[in-house]
Amino acid sequence: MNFGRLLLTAAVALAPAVAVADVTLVVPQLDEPRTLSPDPAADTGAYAATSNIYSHLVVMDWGVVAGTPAYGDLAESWDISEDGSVYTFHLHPDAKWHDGEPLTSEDVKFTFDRIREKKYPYSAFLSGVKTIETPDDDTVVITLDKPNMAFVPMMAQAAGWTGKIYPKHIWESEEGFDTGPAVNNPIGSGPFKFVRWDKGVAVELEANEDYFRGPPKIDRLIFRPMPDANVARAEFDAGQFPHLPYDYAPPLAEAPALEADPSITVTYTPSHYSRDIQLNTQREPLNNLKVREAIATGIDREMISILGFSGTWKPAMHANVDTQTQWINRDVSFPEYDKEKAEAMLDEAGYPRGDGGWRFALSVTGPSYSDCRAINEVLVQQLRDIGIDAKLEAFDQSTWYQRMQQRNFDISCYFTRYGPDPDAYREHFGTGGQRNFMGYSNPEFDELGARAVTLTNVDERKKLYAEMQAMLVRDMPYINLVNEQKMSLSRAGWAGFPLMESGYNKSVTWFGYYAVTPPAE
Amino acid sequence: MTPILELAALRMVYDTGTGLLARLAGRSAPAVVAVDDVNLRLAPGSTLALVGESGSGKTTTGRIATLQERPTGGAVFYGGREVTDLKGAALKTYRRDVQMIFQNPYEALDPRLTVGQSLAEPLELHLKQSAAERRALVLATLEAVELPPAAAFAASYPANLSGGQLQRIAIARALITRPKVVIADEPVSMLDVSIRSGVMNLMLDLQRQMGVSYLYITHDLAVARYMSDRIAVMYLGAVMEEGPTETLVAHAGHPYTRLLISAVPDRHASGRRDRIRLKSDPASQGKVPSGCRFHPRCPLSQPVCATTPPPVVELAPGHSAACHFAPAVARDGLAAVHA
Amino acid sequence: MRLLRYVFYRVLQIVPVALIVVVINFLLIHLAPGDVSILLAGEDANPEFMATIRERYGLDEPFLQQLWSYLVTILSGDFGQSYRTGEPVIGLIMERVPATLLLAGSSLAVAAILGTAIGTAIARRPGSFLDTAITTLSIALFSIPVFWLGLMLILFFAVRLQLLPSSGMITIGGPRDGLGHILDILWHMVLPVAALATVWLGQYVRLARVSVSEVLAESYVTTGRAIGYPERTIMTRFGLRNALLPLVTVLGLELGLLLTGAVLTETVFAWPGLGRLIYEAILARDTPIIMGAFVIMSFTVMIASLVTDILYAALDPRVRL
Amino acid sequence: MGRGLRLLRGVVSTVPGALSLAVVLLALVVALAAPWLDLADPVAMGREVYKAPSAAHWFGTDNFGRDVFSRVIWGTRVALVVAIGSAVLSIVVGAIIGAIAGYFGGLVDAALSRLFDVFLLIPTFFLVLLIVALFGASLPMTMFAIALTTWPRSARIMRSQVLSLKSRVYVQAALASGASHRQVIVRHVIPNGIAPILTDGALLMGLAVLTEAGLSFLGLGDQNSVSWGRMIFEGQRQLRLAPWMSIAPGVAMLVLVASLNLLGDALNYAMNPQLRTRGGAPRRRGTAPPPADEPGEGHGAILRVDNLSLAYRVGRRQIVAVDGVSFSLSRGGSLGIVGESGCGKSSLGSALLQTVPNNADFLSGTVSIDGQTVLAGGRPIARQGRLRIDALRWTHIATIFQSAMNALNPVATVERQLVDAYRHHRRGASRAEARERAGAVFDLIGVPRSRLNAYPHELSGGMRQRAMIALSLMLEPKLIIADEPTTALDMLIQDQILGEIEELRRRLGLSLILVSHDMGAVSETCERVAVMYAGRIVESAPTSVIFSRPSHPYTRALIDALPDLTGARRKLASLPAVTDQATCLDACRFAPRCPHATDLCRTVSPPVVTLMDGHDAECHYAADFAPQPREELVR
Repeated sequence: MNFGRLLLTAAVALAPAVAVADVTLVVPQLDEPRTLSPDPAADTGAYAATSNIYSHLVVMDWGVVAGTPAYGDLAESWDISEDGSVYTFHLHPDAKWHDGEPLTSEDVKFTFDRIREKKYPYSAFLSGVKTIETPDDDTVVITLDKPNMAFVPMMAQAAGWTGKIYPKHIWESEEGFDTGPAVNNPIGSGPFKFVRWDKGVAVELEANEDYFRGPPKIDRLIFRPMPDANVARAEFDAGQFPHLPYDYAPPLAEAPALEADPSITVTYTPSHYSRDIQLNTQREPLNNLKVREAIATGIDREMISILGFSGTWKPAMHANVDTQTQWINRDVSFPEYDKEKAEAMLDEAGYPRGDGGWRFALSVTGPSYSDCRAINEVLVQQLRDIGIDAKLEAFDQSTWYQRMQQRNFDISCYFTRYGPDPDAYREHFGTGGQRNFMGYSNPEFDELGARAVTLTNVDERKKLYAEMQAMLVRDMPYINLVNEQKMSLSRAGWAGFPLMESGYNKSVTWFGYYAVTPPAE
Repeated sequence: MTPILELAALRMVYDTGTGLLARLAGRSAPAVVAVDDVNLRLAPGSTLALVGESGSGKTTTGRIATLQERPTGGAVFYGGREVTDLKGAALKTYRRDVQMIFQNPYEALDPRLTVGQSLAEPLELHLKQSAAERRALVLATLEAVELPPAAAFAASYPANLSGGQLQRIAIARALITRPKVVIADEPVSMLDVSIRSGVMNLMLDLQRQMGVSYLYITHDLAVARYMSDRIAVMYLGAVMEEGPTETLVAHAGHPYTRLLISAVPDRHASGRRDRIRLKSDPASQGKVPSGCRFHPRCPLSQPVCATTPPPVVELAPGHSAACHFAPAVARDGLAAVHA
Repeated sequence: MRLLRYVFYRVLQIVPVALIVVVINFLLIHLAPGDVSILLAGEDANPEFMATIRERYGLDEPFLQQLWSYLVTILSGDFGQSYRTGEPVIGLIMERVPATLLLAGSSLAVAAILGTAIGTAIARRPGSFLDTAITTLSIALFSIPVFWLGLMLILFFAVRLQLLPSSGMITIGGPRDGLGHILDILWHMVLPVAALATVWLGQYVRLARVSVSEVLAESYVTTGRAIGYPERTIMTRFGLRNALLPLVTVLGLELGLLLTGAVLTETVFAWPGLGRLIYEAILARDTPIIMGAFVIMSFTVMIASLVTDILYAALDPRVRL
Repeated sequence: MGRGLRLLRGVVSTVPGALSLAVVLLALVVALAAPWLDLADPVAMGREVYKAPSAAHWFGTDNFGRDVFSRVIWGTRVALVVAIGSAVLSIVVGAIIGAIAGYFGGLVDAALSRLFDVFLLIPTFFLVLLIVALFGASLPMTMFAIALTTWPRSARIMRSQVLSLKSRVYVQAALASGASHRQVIVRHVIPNGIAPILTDGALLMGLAVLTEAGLSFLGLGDQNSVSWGRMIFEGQRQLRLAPWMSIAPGVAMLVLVASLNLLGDALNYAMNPQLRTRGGAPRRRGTAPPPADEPGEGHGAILRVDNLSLAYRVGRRQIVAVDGVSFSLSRGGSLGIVGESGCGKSSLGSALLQTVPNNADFLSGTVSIDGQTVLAGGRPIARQGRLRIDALRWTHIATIFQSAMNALNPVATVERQLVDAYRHHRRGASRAEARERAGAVFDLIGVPRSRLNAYPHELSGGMRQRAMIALSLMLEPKLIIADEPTTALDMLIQDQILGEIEELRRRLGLSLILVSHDMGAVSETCERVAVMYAGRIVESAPTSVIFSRPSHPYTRALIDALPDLTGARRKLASLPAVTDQATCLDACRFAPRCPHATDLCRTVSPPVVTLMDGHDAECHYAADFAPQPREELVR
């Protein structure tokens, strides 16, 4: 008999007077937040909690794979001018701050202005904004300097991390979003209100009964930093929390057993991400295209899929993922695995096997996600098989990210995003793109990307994006490996988690728990 | 006649090594005066016995004589030359001439080396000889210390030998370089009674043959009498009395010497002696009593003894004692000064 | 009075040791590859922050001056800020101490009491089959990597049998106060304490066995037997009483080892203590926390050894000289 | 070389020692031979993932389809590289620095010792962790960091070795005979001092393996080598699917580390064999019921010993320490038992008290104390499960032990020990009564009562011995056995205490057995003397008789070997030393050393010859020697 259950039974037996018990949802997350103000800097630990505390202008969740590129959060709806350069957002009239103040268009303008002024990460998605106007409390008019078809989808997709709307009356007097008492005592307008943050233990939120979409079904939402997947898994098994996010997905080899368990719901969610490797094209010898091609030829994706993902993540041969049926160019592919050929290419590139059979040494790194770790393990072995003295280098998430930004790496596992709008290519591969750590710079590519985003005709856009994909395969700053497919677990009866279809378009963001419903009594 | 070895006004003070911290904490121990103004002369070919209890400074005196330790004050003369600060080759030569025998025979030899190897060591250090010459000398010395068959002993390891045999080998090692002086520190005290006498006799025989001088350190006055020509009695770092052996034993002028004599059981009669009850147990080296250092235990102690250090009184030529009442004690023994 | 003086003396002795620990830490930072200010400030720190750090630690000053400032900073309890959270290290560490104390303390109590009992029991028959067997077993026990033992316990009791919780200190959403809370914590403690205590048990069995049998060989024990005390009295009044002395000393000296075990155990069982903090700091390369933990642990061990020494002095009249 | 072999024999003579040595050697062989063994490539990945152990994969495969068995074997290599690397580094550095500290002493030593202290206090694992975290994780760095934290341990051992060797006579002798410091260190100090460091090396290796594993487990291991710690780290995530991934390397590590620790232990025991069996509680011996024909309390001699034999088991050998000893002691009488080291006199003392060590067996003998038999036919007498000797202890028979330094419990005051003993035997006696008695006893022996509150270590040697005497007198025993009560004391104190014992005996009418090596000490204290040689009483007689008419050549030699302070100086007699005292049973055991031995002595055991009432000697020629004056016998 499980002791916890015993306790619970005892508690229930002893307390019949308590009418309805609070519904508490505990969610594990990998990292501890640095702060609870996520806009000023990358802070992987802060996104989940703040996405439930703050609201956003427009948002997106995993429903994107079902075809919805973006939907409104604070914005009930929006109009786009004919030429695609003026966006008029109509805000939800009932939206209120947690301190009771009404939320107005001024708050949106204030937040966006400051983001642009301080060059916070979200400013990348506001770069084409010419003016922000607030004709009335519920209307925000954003004028772009040129048409941008990706404007709303990209804002929506980035809102999962940053682009929170901050209350003007709290922050106006502060220098930036990283100073003042509200940094770690956030006042938002989202479905949950901040209660407390026990450092190292948990961030605790409670239901916002005045939420403009109606109160959530969860009374208490707790985020527990838990760097260790085993622990998270054990706690899930022990019934400590009903949902095991994909970050903690157990080894895929366990899937059959889990699926057979009636008390567990296994959810697979394809995504618009791939797993790939970014190559630092500014470092010897990866600056040599021949070397990159040889590496691409030396990689056995099938083996990666089998060893890393029990064959469930399909190899990705093109410069896109399978969910992006509309945009994917299946005519250009990365080279097929051919070990001998890869070796020959390296010989040709001027890197014959030397001392100890090694051609050259390089390090392989990646984020701390278990899928990247698995890929790297296999990858290192495959690289070593073709005579590259590859070594693993592991860092925690934020350190890894810093090093990527500093372009202090050789090869890194990465997760390129191809949706919700194909304009994402520019972010990854455009010169100076936010996620272009490879140092890839191709003016032709940049030019095509810039043009494609302004086109309102879908077929024309498609053609340009096909061309861009061909360039990526040709220049090979990155090598696509496998299609991502999220696996997450939940206890039977629970619904509305962001990866579940029941959560699509309702959960608010990738990290949103607004749509979650507990099992019926 | 020039003494072969002379210790003049020797003084040895040990700083007990308490650090600054200890002193800050008030834990400093006073310096230990191990040897306090000791004057001794060893005539060539003779034996001087240094007698005393533990803490009397006799062993320290011996170590200074071999220059294993350098005195804090005073000087060591060898053959009339001062050697106190000898270094280098001169010191090595001195060491060849002044050897030492230690108390514990069981640790006397390196357990990893054969007896032959241990004996050859001083030869290798001091004499340029062929291996054959060296071996011949080793065997001859083993014969000399009455350990036949010499070859078998030379090949054996210390672990297989008895205490008596080991001490004979230790003596052999000390004498193999033909030294002029041997400092022997309680060489028989760890041996069984029936073995002791053999070792003592051996030492006497060798002295007769080689003319070596002994500084013989012992706690046992009877052993001292058996071995020596002269005796010096030490107590808490200082010499209490010194004189020709028989004179000193028969007419001791210091109460301490008298007490030592009375404490030696008569091994040949079963008669009972009258024991004198001592007033206290010995003081530690750390705090030497004022006045006469023996006065707290002395049965004859008078007020003057607590305040004034006694002079060295010459009782007869070559016989002196450091006691206010030395002549009386020499004459009447412990009955001398009854209040 | 003499005990007081002894205490004073021992406290004085700690000072240079503590200084050396801090100096070692300082040297490590300076010998480590990379700019010290980056190390202290974090890699993405902006130039202004780096400048503040350089000023605070006086990094532009001569080496000895730097050492001095560092000493002053550390000894005033300022261990810097965590890279990840920007929190003062000292606070982060202190928050975690109670959990570690609970885990390590309970394990130590179990191991020390049980180990001393078993060790004393086998010391009664040195060289017997039972003695050899248990001694060998106890050596095997303390040769077990504690984290591995933890995993095995989880595998068996939590995964296979589903009997006990495998991690954490409390049931989330469980009772937060009263008896229920205490029971809940106790329930979570079973496996980690079992792992830690098992390994330490080996240590204590052996220690007790060695020191008790050493004491039993002393002649005052023979005196006790000749006086006619029953063997039970001999064991307690003579054997254990005297054998406890070395045990207490070793307890103080081996605290570092014990803390090591605690850290690894906390890692396996996600026990929210110091070890867990260190583990997370390692994952994040949060050097200020690792360094702070090292210094604080060193100080802890020093203080513990001080306490055991004083305890020893109180137990053993011979020490107070 | 011989010593090494002996050590090896000592190690393999026990099961744990032999097993651990075998495991360590096997690990070495496996590690060296790994490349040539027919093993799967430890890093080669394959499609066969998560396969349970089978014939093809003995320990199964991991999540990448790698062969776990092969990885464990290759992991041995990493483990041993780390272990040997850090141990060697630690020992070399530690030995040199330790030797410097120990040899030069003074300030150098003080400074270095303080440094060792620091490292003793530092939680070293965290230092290693810090170093590896700061400088990057790699095998050489790991080894370096481990050695950095363990060298003080080697240094400390070397230092204490050097300190003890420095005062060793052969080192002093070498120095005194003119050898230089360097010569002495190279020739004598290092070769003799290295053994314990090497022994400790086994423990160091175990520690290093565990440390490396701990680091790997925290993710600070060398990312790119197959180490056991890393395998466990990786296996942790696969615990449900493939427990063998973490079980196999864990077991391997456990076995290797345990073997290293056991080996260190066995080496230690092989060097100090007595450590293994020392101490312990008295074992139960077969008992016998009280005989019917005993005189009973208050009747007969105070002590009667008949044909008492005691033997020690040492390894497989049996050493007879007391061999058929018979004597009796009249009430109020005193007997000195005299003999040289190893003659069995102390064993006899403890046999009478039944405080013999566990490896001693009573072969035969009957002992009765105050008319009550406590030993019959070599079996302790017990009634209703209680040993009879226990009832007599301290109330009838008490003892004064050889080394007073250790004969008193160091953690209790003298008074506490006296009071405890008193109240243990006088049930119902109040603490105050017991205190009063203790004070009275102190008065009796002339020690101020103020000293009662002292701890044993606060007393001088003489005082401590007096406290022991006081303890023995607490229950007014009828018989006291004093075993070398003055041996470690200075001459004047020795003399004092012997005098005090004698006086007390007379005053209190005690019976006394004084065990001593000193004929002289005994002569003045005891009425009778028994001389022991090789486990037997070879002569016993009233004291005056034994000095005037010694009838055994050994007795004569003992008397004549000691110099006198009175009379003419005469040449002392001496006996030859004999290394091996074992002689055949059918002979006089003194024959090999006896200057008068004849063929008869070497072939026939001598009878006990009674020369007069109360004077017996065990010699074929006792009757011939008895009338001769002493000096003439000895050449």
